Amino acid sequence: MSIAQPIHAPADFPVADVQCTVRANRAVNDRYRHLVLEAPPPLCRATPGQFFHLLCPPAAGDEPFLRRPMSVYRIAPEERAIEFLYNVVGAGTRALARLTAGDTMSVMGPLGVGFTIAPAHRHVLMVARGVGLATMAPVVPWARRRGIRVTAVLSARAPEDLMEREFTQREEVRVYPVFDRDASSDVGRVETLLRAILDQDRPDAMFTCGSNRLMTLLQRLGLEYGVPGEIALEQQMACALGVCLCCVRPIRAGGAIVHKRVCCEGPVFDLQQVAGTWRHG
Amino acid sequence: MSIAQPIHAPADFPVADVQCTVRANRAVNDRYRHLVLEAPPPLCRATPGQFFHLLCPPAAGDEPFLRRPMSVYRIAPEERAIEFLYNVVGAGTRALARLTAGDTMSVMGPLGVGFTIAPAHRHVLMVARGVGLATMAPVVPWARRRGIRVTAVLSARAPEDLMEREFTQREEVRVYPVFDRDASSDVGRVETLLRAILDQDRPDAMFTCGSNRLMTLLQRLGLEYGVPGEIALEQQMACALGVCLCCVRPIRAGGAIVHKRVCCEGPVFDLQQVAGTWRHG
Amino acid sequence: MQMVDLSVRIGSLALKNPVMPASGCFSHEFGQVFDLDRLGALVTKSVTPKLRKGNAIPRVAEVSQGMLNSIGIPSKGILHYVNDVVPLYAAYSSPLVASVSADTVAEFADAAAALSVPGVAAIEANISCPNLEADGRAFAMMPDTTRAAVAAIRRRTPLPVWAKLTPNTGDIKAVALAAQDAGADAIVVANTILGMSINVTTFRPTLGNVMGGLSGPAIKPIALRLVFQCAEVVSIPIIGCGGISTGADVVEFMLAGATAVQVGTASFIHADAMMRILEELRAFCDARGIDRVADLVHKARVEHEPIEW
Amino acid sequence: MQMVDLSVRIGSLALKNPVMPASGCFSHEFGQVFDLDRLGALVTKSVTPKLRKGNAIPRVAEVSQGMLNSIGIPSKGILHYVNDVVPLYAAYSSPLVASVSADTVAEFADAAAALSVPGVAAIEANISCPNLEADGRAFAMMPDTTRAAVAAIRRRTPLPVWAKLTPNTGDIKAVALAAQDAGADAIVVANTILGMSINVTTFRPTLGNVMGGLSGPAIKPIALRLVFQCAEVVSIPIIGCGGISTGADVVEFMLAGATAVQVGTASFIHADAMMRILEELRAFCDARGIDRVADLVHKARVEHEPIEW
Ligand SMILES: Cc1cc2nc3c(=O)[nH]c(=O)nc-3n(C[C@H](O)[C@H](O)[C@H](O)COP(=O)(O)OP(=O)(O)OC[C@H]3O[C@@H](n4cnc5c(N)ncnc54)[C@H](O)[C@@H]3O)c2cc1C
Ligand SMILES: Cc1cc2nc3c(=O)[nH]c(=O)nc-3n(C[C@H](O)[C@H](O)[C@H](O)COP(=O)(O)OP(=O)(O)OC[C@H]3O[C@@H](n4cnc5c(N)ncnc54)[C@H](O)[C@@H]3O)c2cc1C
Ligand SMILES: Cc1cc2nc3c(=O)[nH]c(=O)nc-3n(C[C@H](O)[C@H](O)[C@H](O)COP(=O)(O)O)c2cc1C
Ligand SMILES: Cc1cc2nc3c(=O)[nH]c(=O)nc-3n(C[C@H](O)[C@H](O)[C@H](O)COP(=O)(O)O)c2cc1C
Ligand code: FES
Ligand code: FES
Repeated sequence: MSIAQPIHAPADFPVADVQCTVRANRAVNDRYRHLVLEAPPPLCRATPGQFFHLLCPPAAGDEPFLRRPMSVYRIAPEERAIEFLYNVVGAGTRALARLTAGDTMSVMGPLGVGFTIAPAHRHVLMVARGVGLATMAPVVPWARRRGIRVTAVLSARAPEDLMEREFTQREEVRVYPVFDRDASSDVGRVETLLRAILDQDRPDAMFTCGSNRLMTLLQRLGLEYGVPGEIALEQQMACALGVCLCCVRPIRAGGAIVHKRVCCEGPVFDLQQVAGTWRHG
Repeated sequence: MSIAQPIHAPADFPVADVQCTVRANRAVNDRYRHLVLEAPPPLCRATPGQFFHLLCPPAAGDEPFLRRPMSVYRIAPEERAIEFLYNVVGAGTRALARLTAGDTMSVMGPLGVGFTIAPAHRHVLMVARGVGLATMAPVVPWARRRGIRVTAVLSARAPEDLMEREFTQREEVRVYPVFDRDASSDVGRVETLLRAILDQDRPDAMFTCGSNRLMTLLQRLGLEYGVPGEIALEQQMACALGVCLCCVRPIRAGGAIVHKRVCCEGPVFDLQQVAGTWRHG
Repeated sequence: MQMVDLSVRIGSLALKNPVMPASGCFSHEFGQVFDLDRLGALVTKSVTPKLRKGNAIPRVAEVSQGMLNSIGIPSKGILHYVNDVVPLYAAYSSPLVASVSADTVAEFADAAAALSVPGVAAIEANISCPNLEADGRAFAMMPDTTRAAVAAIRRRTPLPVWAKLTPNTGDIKAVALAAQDAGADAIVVANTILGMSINVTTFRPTLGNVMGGLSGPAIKPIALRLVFQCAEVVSIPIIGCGGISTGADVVEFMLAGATAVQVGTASFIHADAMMRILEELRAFCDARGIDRVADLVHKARVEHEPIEW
Repeated sequence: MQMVDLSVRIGSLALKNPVMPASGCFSHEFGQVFDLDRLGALVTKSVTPKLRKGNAIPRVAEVSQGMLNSIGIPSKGILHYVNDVVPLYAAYSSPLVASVSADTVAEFADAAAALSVPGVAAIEANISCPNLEADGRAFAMMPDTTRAAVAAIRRRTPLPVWAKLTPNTGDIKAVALAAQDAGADAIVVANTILGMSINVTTFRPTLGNVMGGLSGPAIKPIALRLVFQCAEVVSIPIIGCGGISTGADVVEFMLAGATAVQVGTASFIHADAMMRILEELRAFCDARGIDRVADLVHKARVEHEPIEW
């Protein structure tokens, strides 16, 4: 297995476009897969919440054209690896799913602005649904290694979709799983749960990703309890470098609502500044 | 390894479009590769000179759109196999070259009109250059199994390009190799050689493929010696079924020159009826 | 499970389903691969009154997700078509649509009259071809020449007339309206887009004819947009054409305003593409609980879900 | 080995090589990936005199070998451009080309005048945008509106003026000639092609703006044909644009008649695409023994090798 060579990653050019070798690519459950790429040091500089722009190699019937943005799920400089957790939904992720160990693919990054976690924090609360879990997962080891307590509310359709182990990565995390199947994921019940957490052990920061309903709820609770929060947003992208203006989302800034680019001014934004919800497809 | 299933190959529909599994795909020399496909009986009905229309699966950087016509190099019903010998020249053949055992690809055929060899023939002369050798090779076992003598003039740039073994396939063939490197492939010298063969052991038929110069020479000698001949032509194709009229070549018919479709009225034509030469690219 | 009703109507013509071949990309040879009776209609290669050899070779070149062709219109004339081609399709129940092309308005009209024989169910006027009376610009480049050609054909045939438009015009809506005004029963949107490629080794155009028509998935977004634009202005049925290769593509064109579709280049990738497309279309309707495929026509929801600002 | 001379001239402007970005597909952020000084020129996103927010989201959709975009032209105005954008490029030796767009002829002229400041080497007039005085049809759809816009700009700036044409016109040659007559120093051929796609799950257009511009390899054969047609009629330099993603593509466009090229969408696939393209172009010239890349311009051999009949 050869070490991927960066095409352009001298100190002057912080963004690398690297041909990476696949180490593993296996199913986590029915819908999600876990991709491990061999990555040289420039890619391992990624921080939690940042993402890479993946060029998914074409396969018969699936010939993605643009790159696909994907949050880094695990950053392991000591293993020269970056890892992803992805949901197979369309041409790009289907093509990705066909890769096997030894295959190579072009990876650009790290990109965007990640989560703001300060070593001074004592307790962070994370509320994730679906694939938002992958985006927030790297916060866990980062926080735990600094002795920060982590509480997580993980929402999924059913227990088999939860990926709790993928989220906690053997770190000590207080996890509250909630499910659609038993209605424990209803906004009302999640609100009760979050209030209990906020009342008992007020976090220094709240992070979320993956659900409009949970975002709205957290915005409200964050204001009420005076807890700052951040959210990772998604938007279709082309360049992922701030050039094309494809990836904007409405963000409150100085009283007005402006378009901000998810790729370089995000994907992580201040929770209270996100204006409006958005669904893909 | 699963047996490929024809999509449409009931008796009513003679042309099959089958998802075939690759059994082997290895380099023969620097330029040529040998592809072995698992093939159900309908595909093994192919006769020498017929071809298949291959849908080369896309690979990074090589995303062929149209199918690629490829003569069948070996037909082995007893092994449920069809085989190809191909020159890697562009996107399609490069994509083909990346296939490995177990991969699958869509194969349509058998197509076109093959060589006319009658069991009554006693001796056939074949003159091949380059990849023309692949097209004519299946004639060898067909003829030998019927006790027909085979003489072959094989022309190549150099001995390492000749693929004599691929051509004769362990059958008894009188082979005259000629090379560019020692100028033995010059038209003049090949003419002398052919005249010697024609004088000593007049063949019942002459077959050729792969060289305009050799075609012109054989047309002349064929007329002079009164030996009928056939030639396999190439032309860019789209449908390969006679529908689109893309693949025409000028052919003499009844005193006039008309456009005939290489895919269904050929690729094998009467040697004397081919009007004009043509080069690809 | 209730069977999905795939039938559609193009004016007076009832089709068993909305999938038919595009002219020049079909002939009875496909009968070697599938049952032609499963098609909504059978559209043949354009014929011309004059005998023509067609263009120089090479006639085809591959490009990204598409092909360029410069077949031209080799033709053995209208009489040959009536005598030798029409009977080939007599065995099939799917209606035969005769595509016709001509150099002048008068020739178009004469040809349409001559093609109005038993066995032919509709005339498709390929007015995307050069108009010799207008400097070689295709009839369908301009509303006035479109109107002239379609009106002349209309006067000379009792059969439904479909006008096949060119995407090369800058004014598709006006051209579509002109075709409708002149009495077309349907418009086919659209033909190939003029394109070119050059072999960088030989420095020569890849096509013998230098320029040629681009077709295949590459042009799909353009053809879809043209259908959508036409659907905004005409009331006659639109037959969508350009890059269609899946059942989802058919749905997309129908949502944009097409009542039926034609499939060209896709049949060169899979000879049975139209069969695959029909199966996918049926499966799509099944999965969505759509009883009649005709209910999809012009149902794109162009209002966006409100975005809170 | 003799170094290949990659330089080309666009009128009075000497470029170190023929490869530059396409407007809207470039900004200084690419400096994170490669050295911008290696580009032939630096072409920025169109600016407008009016402040604009740009179009509704989503603004991008993927199609076969291409993308649709409906960014619109979000703009902070000309003053912001002059004060805050021009200085960003002062550090680079490659000439800065300011792309400008406007709703009326008068606005175009005023904007061009305001953009004629030190640091700006040429004005690219994006006349492929809607003309509010002509029912929203783009200026470059018609020769007369093209002439009006380019002439007005020409009168108000001493800088070279490049007119960027639209492929949506049915009359590219007349439009190109009108731009030349009106005093354009070069034409850029061409902008995106109007296209559309619909999400078959939601039945909604994939773009917030319903229709958008198609770019990428899918449009290359069309853009190349337009360059070839323009080269038949104009004498000013042509800058080819549309689907270029390899060194061979640059050669193809130069053979067709382009003196330089712009690269847009390819930079979204590989941010350093223009660097790769330059290396491929150099390697091509080396391998073919071509000393000056400018020697390729308009050298397509349109006569075919005689075919014996
Ligand atoms: C910053 C960021 C981080 C992300 N991280 C993850 C992750 O860790 N795991 C994961 O499974 N998914 C993640 N996504 C979503 C992921 O990018 C999409 O699921 C993926 O692009 C879908 O591609 P497709 O071809 O399979 O689907 P298709 O629906 O066929 O894609 C069509 C087009 O839409 C775009 N698209 C579709 N869905 C999304 C989406 N949700 N966000 C942005 N673009 C989209 C695609 O990129 C493509 O251009 C992330 C998105 C963003 C913006
Ligand atoms: C009936 C027939 C039988 C053939 N048998 C063989 C064979 O046994 N072994 C072999 O190596 N080659 C054979 N060829 C040639 C083979 O089809 C081409 O080499 C191949 O299509 C090149 O594809 P590419 O994408 O690698 O090259 P590219 O040059 O990139 O192809 C571009 C386009 O041109 C077409 N094209 C290029 N060269 C040819 C050609 N010589 N003939 C027809 N179309 C061409 C391609 O199909 C494609 O559409 C045969 C051709 C025909 C018509
Ligand atoms: C090889 C070929 C030949 C064609 N011949 C004709 C023709 O004779 N008459 C016509 O109206 N259109 C002709 N067309 C255009 C097609 O009917 C169709 O409009 C076009 O190819 C776009 O559809 P597609 O992308 O599905 O191929 C031809 C297209 C191809 C590819
Ligand atoms: C995201 C995006 C934004 C664009 N913005 C502009 C613009 O502001 N002004 C302009 O003249 N062209 C604009 N274009 C068109 C490009 O400059 C170029 O003409 C077109 O994309 C075709 O080239 P390509 O296929 O290399 O992308 C834009 C294209 C894209 C994809
Ligand atoms: S994706 Fe291009 S600006 Fe964000
Ligand atoms: S390839 Fe279509 S007729 Fe021969």
